[in-house]
Amino acid sequence: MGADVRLLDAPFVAEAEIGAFARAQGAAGGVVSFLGQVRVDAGAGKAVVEALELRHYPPLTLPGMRALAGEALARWQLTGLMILHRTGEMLPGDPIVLVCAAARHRRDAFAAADFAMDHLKSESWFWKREKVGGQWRWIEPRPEDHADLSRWQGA
Amino acid sequence: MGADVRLLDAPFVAEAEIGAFARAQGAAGGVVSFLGQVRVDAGAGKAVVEALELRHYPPLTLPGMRALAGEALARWQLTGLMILHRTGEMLPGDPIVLVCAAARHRRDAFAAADFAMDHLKSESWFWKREKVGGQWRWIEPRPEDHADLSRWQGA
Amino acid sequence: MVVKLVFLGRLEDLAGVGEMAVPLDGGQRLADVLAGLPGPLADALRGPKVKLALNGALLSPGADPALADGDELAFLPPVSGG
Amino acid sequence: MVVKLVFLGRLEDLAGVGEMAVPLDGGQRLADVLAGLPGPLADALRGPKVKLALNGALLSPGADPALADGDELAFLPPVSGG
Repeated sequence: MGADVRLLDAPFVAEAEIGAFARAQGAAGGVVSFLGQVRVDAGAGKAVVEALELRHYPPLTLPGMRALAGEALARWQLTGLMILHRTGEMLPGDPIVLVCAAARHRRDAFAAADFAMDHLKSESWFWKREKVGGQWRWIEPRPEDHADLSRWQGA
Repeated sequence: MGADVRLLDAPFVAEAEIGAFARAQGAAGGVVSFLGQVRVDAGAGKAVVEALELRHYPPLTLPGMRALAGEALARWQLTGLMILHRTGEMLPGDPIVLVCAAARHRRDAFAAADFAMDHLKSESWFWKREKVGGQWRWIEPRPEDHADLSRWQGA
Repeated sequence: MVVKLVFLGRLEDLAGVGEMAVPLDGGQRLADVLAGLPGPLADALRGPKVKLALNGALLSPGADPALADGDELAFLPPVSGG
Repeated sequence: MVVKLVFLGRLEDLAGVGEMAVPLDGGQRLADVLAGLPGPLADALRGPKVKLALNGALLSPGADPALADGDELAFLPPVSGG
């Protein structure tokens, strides 16, 4: 079973993608999906983000996502796996990332989706900038992302 | 924030529910959903299930689901929670259960959806029977369900 | 007076019906109702894994409440989950 | 010969461009290319957290490969993740 891994430079409709994925998973009891979207409001004490941009480096980004999918498929018993990721400029409410994992046993589907998100968030080849007050600024990696990643090491 | 908890006696369109839920979650960075559907094929060495029926006891079932939602809301920082569950007779491919949890931090959303599913699977007031070879038979609780549940005790 | 018995899951197959109205003189308790049912059904309803709810509220194991007209007694075998 | 430099993330702001074509006589190595760039940019590109890829393949830290015509050298600061 191969994974459906796509890097998208235009908006996608997450619910349609989830629906098509779930319909194709006749053998699976459970489908776990994670949808990350650009936040509409700001966090407490934070400025409103007007736009988000994700840059990538084509020779590394999609191959890296495919390798991650392969690792998840090798690690858990899945009947299907989909990883979609936006690049380019996005507006509040736009989907950024969608991971869907289907498995006979829901524990596998939960773990694979969680694993894929932790690795996408901390190891994938994306550079992110936010537009706040009309000014773009680059986002630094967050320490939590690396803490999330360490959950999977040696397991 | 209240949860959207529904017991449905007719088929529902999971992708439309996920889409509506996600659109309402402007403040959330992440939406985790779990969709459980009636399997289309049988497991290895198992007979094909022609239909699935879930019976419930109205004075307990929906109140129990609402209490579970309240517990998840108290335990994690969520911006939204939805628990939909079918009752009655379902065919292969039909959605049975849909849990969606939205949170600023995806770890909360993953944990809440996982927690809700473990409890729905083992503690909720549903009695399940399957039609195999034209004959209905009641499904006994699975030992794994209770093992799954013990993950949350004392945590 | 009349009390309603509700049988869930496989207990419904055993009872042959999902619900049963039981006429009583008054003053009876749960144990009296069970004693008036066919033996195999009564035995199953007394099973250690069967939980009981009176008017939608779960009873403690071994409870033998007095019954009133219109009461609903539900017999709940182990759930198979969602 | 010409090599293409690609600057990702904040390195693009520092360079003022996302890509730069650098004409070379031939025979040069990575270190020679860096030496020919403006000081602040060269310093940033030599930063310990900046990874390098030559024609899409990551280089080991400290590598100083010889360059050939048409090579693409990408400078990759720490990722901010997906």
